[in-house]
Amino acid sequence: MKGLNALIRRELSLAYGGGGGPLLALAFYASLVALLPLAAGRNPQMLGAVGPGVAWLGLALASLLSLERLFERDYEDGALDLLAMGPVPLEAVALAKAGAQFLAVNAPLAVAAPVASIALAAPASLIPMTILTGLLGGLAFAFVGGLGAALALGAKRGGLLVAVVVLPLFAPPVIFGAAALDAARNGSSPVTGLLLLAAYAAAAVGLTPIAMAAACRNALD
Amino acid sequence: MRLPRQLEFLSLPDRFMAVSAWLAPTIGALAVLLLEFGLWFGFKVPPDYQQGATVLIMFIHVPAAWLSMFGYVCLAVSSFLSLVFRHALADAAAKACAPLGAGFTALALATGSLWGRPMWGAWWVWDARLTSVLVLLLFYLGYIALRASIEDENRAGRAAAILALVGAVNLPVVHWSVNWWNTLHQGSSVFRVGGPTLAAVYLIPLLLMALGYTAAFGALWLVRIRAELWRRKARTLSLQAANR
Amino acid sequence: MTAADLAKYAAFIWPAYGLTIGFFVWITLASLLSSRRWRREVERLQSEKTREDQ
Amino acid sequence: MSVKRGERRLFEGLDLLVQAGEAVALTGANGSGKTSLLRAIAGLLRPESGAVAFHGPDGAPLDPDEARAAATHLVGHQDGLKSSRTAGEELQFQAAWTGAGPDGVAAAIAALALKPLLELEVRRLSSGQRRRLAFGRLIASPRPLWLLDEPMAPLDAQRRTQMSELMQAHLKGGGLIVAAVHDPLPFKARSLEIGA
Repeated sequence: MKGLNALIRRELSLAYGGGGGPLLALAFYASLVALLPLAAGRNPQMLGAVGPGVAWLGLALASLLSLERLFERDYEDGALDLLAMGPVPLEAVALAKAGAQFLAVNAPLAVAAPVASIALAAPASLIPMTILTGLLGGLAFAFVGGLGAALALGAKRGGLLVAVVVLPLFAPPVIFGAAALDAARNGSSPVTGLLLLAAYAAAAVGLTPIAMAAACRNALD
Repeated sequence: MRLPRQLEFLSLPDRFMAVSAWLAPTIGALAVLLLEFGLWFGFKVPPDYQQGATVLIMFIHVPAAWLSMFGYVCLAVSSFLSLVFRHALADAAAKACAPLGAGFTALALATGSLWGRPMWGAWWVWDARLTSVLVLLLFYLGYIALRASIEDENRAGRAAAILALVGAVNLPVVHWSVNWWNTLHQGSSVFRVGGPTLAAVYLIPLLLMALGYTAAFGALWLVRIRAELWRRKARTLSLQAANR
Repeated sequence: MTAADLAKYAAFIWPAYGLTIGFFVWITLASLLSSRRWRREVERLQSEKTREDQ
Repeated sequence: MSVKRGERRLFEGLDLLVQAGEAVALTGANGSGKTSLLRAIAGLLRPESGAVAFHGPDGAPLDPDEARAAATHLVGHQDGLKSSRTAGEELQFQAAWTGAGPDGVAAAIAALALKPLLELEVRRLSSGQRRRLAFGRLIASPRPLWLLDEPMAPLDAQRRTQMSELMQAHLKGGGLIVAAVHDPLPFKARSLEIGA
């Protein structure tokens, strides 16, 4: 267990330390949200209708940003060999890495999301739901995104490839989150959307580490 | 003493090459036959009371949409065999299958849009079925992109196989979630495709066309696998020549 | 199905059929040609190999 | 065992038995498969045919995965060190990851004279210093089997003698070493030509 703790601490320090950690994703998210009114006009009715959806989609896109380096960095400098021969199976390493990605990128994004949706004329009552869907959705985006990062190991132009590989897999969580937000906005019960989103996130956390480990072993082979 | 040329040639997975040599043209011929009958019957059906003659487009749209899903099943099965049993032939089959499946998916979207245009007055409507076929196309493109951007062929094959299996697990979820999403935004799409409401007279040509499409897919897939195996054989030979 | 029925939606039926036939022709040709190309390549490399071995 | 990389078979019919206290030097041209053999023993690379078996001191067969996770060290070409972190942090992580206690870390710092490097960021270290730092985990958590990929390459003469002393001490203590080398090891070791 000591090894796993050391790994989690290391992953967190790498995620928060190098490359500005959440700053990069937050800056991207903010600029995306800022550009919407410039592109689509600013009258509150239109913004109010489109705003939460765009804020939610922005969350998914922003979580793609620092994914490429999740495994690539260790793969390039030989640390992945060490991690593959460690005291815990590679699946646990993948879980720790994706978890650190969630804490370093998706969680801060979820906390910042209300600011974005307010800016896009969403009612203030939507804030708790925005954070909740941001956290649950963030979990799904981090783990499915981590899978894309592992699959793209050793490929050229990895960042773009991760997006192309991963975005189709984002369809269900995006639908569920948007449905929950929509329901909350017009007063009906967001429970179904949230439950579905939570189910998808749980499946992602449970299943993707297996595929991530297989992808890493494939890249090391 | 060197192997005579024929035996040398058979060093490929010979049983497959020998079998597919006659199987591919046979299935191809069968496909042509089925498609001819399908079209012949098709153009004899009465116009639909609602859709008029555009029901003819259904005969080429529905089989293409069916093939887009069937193609992904083939891709997932060959990926599973290649990943779990490290079967080189299955890997070649998966690589050969993806562009084919993507092609038929794109065809399904194009014909679907042409079919929907007179009904809905728009070239593209976010109808549940068309949307999940579109996401399926994105899965194909993700597979092809992943496989194309990793140089080492063996590693690319295995990474893409993992993605295909993850995709196969996710597709039912995507399909269900898009349908659920459709019920939330119940738009104007009253457009019913296939299913019990279809008049019997349309079923025969539709079935013939679907079988014809599937046979064509099978024949093309075999041809593409043969091409892939020859390409690999040529690469091995040229590598050996370089090292001699 | 009479000619009149067809004419009404001709602008959608024929492009759809044209597209489908075009796709089938293109994909069949592409597959057959690439299969033949690589088969020729293998035979060329093998004949080179046999010439070198003698 | 035979290993194939893409279309090229690197070596076949390779049979290697390493006893306790023995060192094997893998020689051969670059790309001949020395690194691949080390990675195959470490379980990272899947050989085309053949297998790696581990036996305990009493000769009883061990489960390969366990043996690799608990009784094997691999130091490859790259040192697996994060350039943005300090040498001390990296040593702490590598020691904890391989199950070493604080005294193990102290022993490693002493044996490899890492004291002056600890505060420096890894990016500032020379390749020789990085190699010594990567060696830290071998001293910090003692394990019988060392798989070393050109251990001496980046070291200067003085560090080389120090490294070979550590390796000889390891052998004397009943350890095993399989090292891919260009110039022969400065102590008695069986040599094996790869891809001849």
